[in-house]
Amino acid sequence: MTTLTTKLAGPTRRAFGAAAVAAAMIASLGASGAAAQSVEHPEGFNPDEWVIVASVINTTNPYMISNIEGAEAISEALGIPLEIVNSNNSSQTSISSIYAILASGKKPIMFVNTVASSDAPTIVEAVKQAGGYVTIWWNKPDEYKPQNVGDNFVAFQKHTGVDSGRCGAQALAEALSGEGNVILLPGVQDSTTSKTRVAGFKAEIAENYPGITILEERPSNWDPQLGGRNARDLIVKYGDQIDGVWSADDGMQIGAMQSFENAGLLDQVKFASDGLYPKTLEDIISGRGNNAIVGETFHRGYMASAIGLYTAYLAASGQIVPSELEDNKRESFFKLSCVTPANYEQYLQYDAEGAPAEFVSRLIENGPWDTEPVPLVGGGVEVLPES
Amino acid sequence: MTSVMHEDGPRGAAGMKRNGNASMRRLIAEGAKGPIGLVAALVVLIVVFSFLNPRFASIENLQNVLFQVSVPLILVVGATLVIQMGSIDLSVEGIMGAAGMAWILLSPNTRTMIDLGMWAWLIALGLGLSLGLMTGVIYAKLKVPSFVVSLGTWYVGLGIAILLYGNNSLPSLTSDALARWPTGLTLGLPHSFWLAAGVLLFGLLISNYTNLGRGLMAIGNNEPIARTSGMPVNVYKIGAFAIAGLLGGLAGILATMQLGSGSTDIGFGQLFVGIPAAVIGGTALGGGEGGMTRSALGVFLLIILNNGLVLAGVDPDYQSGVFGLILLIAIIAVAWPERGRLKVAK
Amino acid sequence: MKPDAPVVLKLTNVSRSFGKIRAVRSVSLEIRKGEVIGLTGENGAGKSTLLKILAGIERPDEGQMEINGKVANFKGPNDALKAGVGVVHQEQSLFTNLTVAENIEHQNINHQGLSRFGIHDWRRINREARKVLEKIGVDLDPRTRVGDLSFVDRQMVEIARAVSVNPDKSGTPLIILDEPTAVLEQAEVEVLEREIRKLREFASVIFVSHRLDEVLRICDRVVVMRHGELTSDRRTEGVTKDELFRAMVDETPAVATRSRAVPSKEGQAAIEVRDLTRHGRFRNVSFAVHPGEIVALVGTNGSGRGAIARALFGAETFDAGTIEVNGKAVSRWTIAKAVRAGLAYVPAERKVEGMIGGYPGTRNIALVHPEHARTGPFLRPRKMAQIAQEWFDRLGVSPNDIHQPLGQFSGGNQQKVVLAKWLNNPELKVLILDHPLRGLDIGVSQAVNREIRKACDKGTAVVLIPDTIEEALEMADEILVLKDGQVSARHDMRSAGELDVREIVSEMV
Amino acid sequence: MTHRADTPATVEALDRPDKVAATLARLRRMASWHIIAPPLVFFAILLVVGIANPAYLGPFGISIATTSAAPILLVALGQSMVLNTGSIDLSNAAIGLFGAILFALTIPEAGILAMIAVLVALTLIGAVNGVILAYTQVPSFALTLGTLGILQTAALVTSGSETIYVSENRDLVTALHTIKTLSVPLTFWIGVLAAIFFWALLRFTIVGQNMTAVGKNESGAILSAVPNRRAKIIAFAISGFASGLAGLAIVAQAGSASASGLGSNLLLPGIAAALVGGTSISGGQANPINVVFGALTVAFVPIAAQALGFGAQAQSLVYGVFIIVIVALTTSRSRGSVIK
Repeated sequence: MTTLTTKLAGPTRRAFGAAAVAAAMIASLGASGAAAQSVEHPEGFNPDEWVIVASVINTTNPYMISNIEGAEAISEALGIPLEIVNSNNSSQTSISSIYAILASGKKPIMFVNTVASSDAPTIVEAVKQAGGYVTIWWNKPDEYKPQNVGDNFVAFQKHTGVDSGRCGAQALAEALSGEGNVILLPGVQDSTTSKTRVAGFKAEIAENYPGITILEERPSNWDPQLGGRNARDLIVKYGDQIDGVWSADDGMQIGAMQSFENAGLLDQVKFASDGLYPKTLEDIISGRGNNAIVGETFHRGYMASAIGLYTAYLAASGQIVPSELEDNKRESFFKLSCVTPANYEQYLQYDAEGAPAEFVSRLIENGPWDTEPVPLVGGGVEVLPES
Repeated sequence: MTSVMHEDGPRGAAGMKRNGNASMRRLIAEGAKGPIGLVAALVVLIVVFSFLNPRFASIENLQNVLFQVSVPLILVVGATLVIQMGSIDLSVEGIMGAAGMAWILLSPNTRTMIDLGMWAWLIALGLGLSLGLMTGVIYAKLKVPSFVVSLGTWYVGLGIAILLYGNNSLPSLTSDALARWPTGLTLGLPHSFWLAAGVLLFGLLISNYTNLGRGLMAIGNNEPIARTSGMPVNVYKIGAFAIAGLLGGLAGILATMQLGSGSTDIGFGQLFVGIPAAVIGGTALGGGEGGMTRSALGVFLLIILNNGLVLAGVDPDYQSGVFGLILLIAIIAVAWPERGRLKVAK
Repeated sequence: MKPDAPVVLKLTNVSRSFGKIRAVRSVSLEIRKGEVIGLTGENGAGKSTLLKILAGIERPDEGQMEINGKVANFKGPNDALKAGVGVVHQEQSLFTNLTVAENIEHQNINHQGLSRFGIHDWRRINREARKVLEKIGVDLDPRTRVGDLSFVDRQMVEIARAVSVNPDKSGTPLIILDEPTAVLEQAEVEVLEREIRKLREFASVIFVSHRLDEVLRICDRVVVMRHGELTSDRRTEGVTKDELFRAMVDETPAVATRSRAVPSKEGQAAIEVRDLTRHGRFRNVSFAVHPGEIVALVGTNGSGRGAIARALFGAETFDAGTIEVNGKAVSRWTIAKAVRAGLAYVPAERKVEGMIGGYPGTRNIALVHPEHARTGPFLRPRKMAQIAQEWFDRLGVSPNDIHQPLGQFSGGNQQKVVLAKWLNNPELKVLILDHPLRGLDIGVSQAVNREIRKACDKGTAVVLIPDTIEEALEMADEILVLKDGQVSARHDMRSAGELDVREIVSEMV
Repeated sequence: MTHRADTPATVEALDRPDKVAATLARLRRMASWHIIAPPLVFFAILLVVGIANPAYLGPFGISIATTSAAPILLVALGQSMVLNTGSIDLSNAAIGLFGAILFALTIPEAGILAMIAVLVALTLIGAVNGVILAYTQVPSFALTLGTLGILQTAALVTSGSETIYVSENRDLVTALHTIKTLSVPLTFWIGVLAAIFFWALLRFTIVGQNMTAVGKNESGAILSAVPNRRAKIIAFAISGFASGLAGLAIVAQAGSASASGLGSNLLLPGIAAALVGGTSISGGQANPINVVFGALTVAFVPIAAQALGFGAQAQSLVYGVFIIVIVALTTSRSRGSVIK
């Protein structure tokens, strides 16, 4: 990290100065969030030429909604107008809409939560042509590297799925005190995110918890209902053999928990998943089903979009030169924390009113790569552990 | 054939007395007698799956299957009415989304403090109904192919659901009574299924006992004649879509209850259960054929197929493939006897 | 019928125009209770429009219509029904997937207490239907699906439905039968005539037909239309076919004579069948047709003629026996092979099976034998048009527009094109005709028969399933009478002396 | 099906030989609304958007409209050929996606050769659909739904549930997307060529005439010795081939392919495009040229919604309304016809 600061020192000192002021200002305003622009742009950067674009997969998934909040906060802080792209779960729509925005003639500072890995190249090419800067989150083909594409593809960023899987595995295994049978509900079969999480989970179990048996895995396409339906079928299939359920995201877990509750088994089964949705948080707090939820991972959509957009902004305003960054900052992994009923309180603050704005101000203060609770922890192409 | 009919009992007064129920019986029989192949396929599946995994034949699984069957069963009633008149309704997923979302936001939930109780139902159902009406009117009055109108309604419904959802947090039921109702058992069968069974009965009555139902069959059989013989064709058409919309709304509510929380794509994938079920059941997309009983059988075939594949532990990667393959075999088995040189296959 | 019987229908100067064409020109007509009126005229003379006006499907531009003394201006078919006008349409208009009772009653269901709040009272519906069926003396179970009925039975249901209309108690129902006999067999026509006489007792009847002798037999009065006008309206006593015919068309009828070189039975048969059998349809049918010969298959609807025709053409399979074409026994017989061997088939169901309604004459004609207008896989539009034009001119198809979708032509002209489609083949060996004259007026019928004879003279063998026995007598060299799928009699017209209809009918039933 | 019940108007009117009227009728037929509507509608929308943002009227607008329309167009063309025979192909998008994966897998090694081989294979898959339909006479809706499932599995398995990234010969495929003539990518031009080809096929060849005949009235066609089975098989084969081209367009655009990636939901847009392009849902009427505009319209709607500044959440709603309105404008309604 030291290298990081020194490296940053040059180009971004001015920004830090400004950020300091901003921080002070926010402090005075309280955590209610910054209403006005809080950053002064380096000369040569005319905000009127730019537009901030956040492309999300849909507008109803809590994570996506959080993505949007982050983008709104950034756009306020930078005083640059925001355009939201709703992909409606379709790569084609996503790409078309992005084209449409590029048509406005303004240069985009863009964050894209890709529907599928294969969208990344197309979108990046388009942005490149429009002279904008883009950060891609979560999905891209491994072989398609920012370093080879150029400065317009500022970075690819994600929280590693393997860690997420390991979090879930530990929590679940510990809760079952190392003994028991679990079922897995992965997401869409060919989604990298899902595959890495599953790999992480299996690896952790294989390495440290020989007593845990994985009965079966049923991909549930991130769909709560399908999660619920598969859970029902598996309940019939294994009856009360099932001691634990791990889902690749909270959406499917919500469906699964409902099924177990309906089957009257909720009290005897432990759940772990990824994302700590508000609903999940409620369940943890209320201790639903004899504290059924034992493990979660913490990361927030607004943090992802804010980091992504801010990185893109720094590149756009010439405060960083992507090609000069080390690889970790072109293909970056950000920290992801394991949440358990024991330690969840410390994360409540990040869901408080105005939390996104507050995070953004700290982001602008510390730069994209070391803002708690999601500093940069590594990078490159995520390697699946052997299990 | 006529001779067969005569066997039903002596002509004259005696015969007359039983007419009413007799024709009812016959009409239901009409519907059921069709797909012997389908029933056979169903039996074969059940036998094979129970062999692969004994638990398949268990009471738990029966309840499980009936629970899963309920939503598509409700939908297929509407779908069948529409298909019988030769049209098609693609809008279910959208309508389910809109109605489901409206319902949960107006019922005790984690997001809105509103609880309209019964009114929540009425409003949600009304939403479904009006979407159906919209489809019907545009189709019947503006003469736009139902395929496209309902495709549009699909997105409209979805849009409404999304707007209702806003960018707020996921609403989930706070009333345990509601959340538990679908799985609650009466006479050993889940409430969801009783509801669906009721709807199916309603469908049977509509299509066998009412001007509307019979009119739809007539329209599907020969629309120009229906018009020249003074049937209110447009009214019936709109009626069919209205019912389909209403049931779509009901299905949306039930699905939301089953899930315990609201989701804009609560109807995800339902379209490709309902219509295939009707088609496999022998309700020709051309119209004028088929019946509720057959469509219901179709639904059971599809759901049991999916459930059986999971219980048999088929590799997820291959699930949709095996599903498709068995579906193929099933429909071919159904269609094989009716092959003929001059048969028109669409 | 008493002359002072009340007037049921009174038309005064009723007219209806479509664009420039005046389909019905100031028609005035009076029908009294219990009268049976024969309405005849060539296709396109305006009959169907007049009927549509009476049935409330079309509305007159001018003139006035009174029914049972009340001025009637129908807004739609329903009003006509309420007023007591029942129609049996030319093409059967039953819902084959509904029951007999429903078909008979569905027009009353809404205003007869047959259904309350839109809910059927099956018992009453069936009872009402049964009443009607008994009224016209037909023995059918109202609960039968119409799709399962024979053709005649369906026609009876049609009539029953027309009869079931209920004029506001006092009035007399007006029953319109539009070409009811076109699709019926000799024996069945007689049944129908009985029906009509029964109807007379409580209704007035308008009986539309091209078959003048029927009209003369059945009706009290006969009305002739030409170019939308009434050209003759007189009592049937003492009227001759020729008089009516003159009122219908401007030319006098060409007397139909078999003016062709009588072909010999010697030499290679164009098509020969031995012991042809299809279980449940026909058994051990054997006959041979030589080039230039016309063999007629007569029999009732159930007699299996149609099935035999289709088997010859490869459209239906057969279980036993052989078909020889030009001396070669066929195997795995299909339509494609049949056509390649020079067979042609004009089906009875013209609109559904005979043609592609959405296609213009050009394409319909090019459909079977594109080889006459192709280069490789490509069609040659000019050549197609030329061929079509030749046929349109030769057969006098009107309108003479080869690009007009065939569905928009009148039945007669459609049939001409269907015929042309098959005749457009120099290699034509065998021509199979299933009711070629169904629903055609005299003018077209003669044109069609002329073409059939021409084909024979060119050495085509013809298998003919005629509408009437007269037709058979007029055209055929040999007549096979079929009964329950078996040949019950053969008449070689070349040797046989005088042969009359009654004899053949007796062999049929 | 829009089968006309002869109205006395036509029947009796035309019983009088009236050359002039006939010629007029023919002219009216040629310039009938449903022929000219599809292009009109597209340009109308383009104009509206153009007023809001002139950039769209320039090459840029054309470029993005055509780019996003290309895969939809190719799928829609195949679909319209199948619809024309009175059937429907629900599996075509899946064929396309499966194709995309095969392309992505094979092109690095075999290049052009792979393209050809895969296209052939996909055409065969389509043909298999047709064969099953023709010889078992099951309803195509259910049949292709079955094959849809099978193809999804095929896609998952062949891709090993991975995103297949084309690294070797990358330019070879992406060129189809990046090379633009008149700011229209090659993939779209391929679509246009295919459209013209299919149009000619239907209009000037015996096969085409037979396919349409089957769609208009199958019984009539059968009894006119039209090889109805062959017609259907060819139609489905074409659908397979066109879907293959769509798969190629997908790979060209994305430079990679995955079972749930780009192209995974082309089915409904494809059908919509075919219908907006004036194809009759129940057979016997198709104009591939107009399908081009149908595809452009369908692809352009979301862009238009975005460009006209509808909120992200309103888009589904807008899309739905657009579809209904557009088709309401483009469908042909003839007197006495039956719309299903």
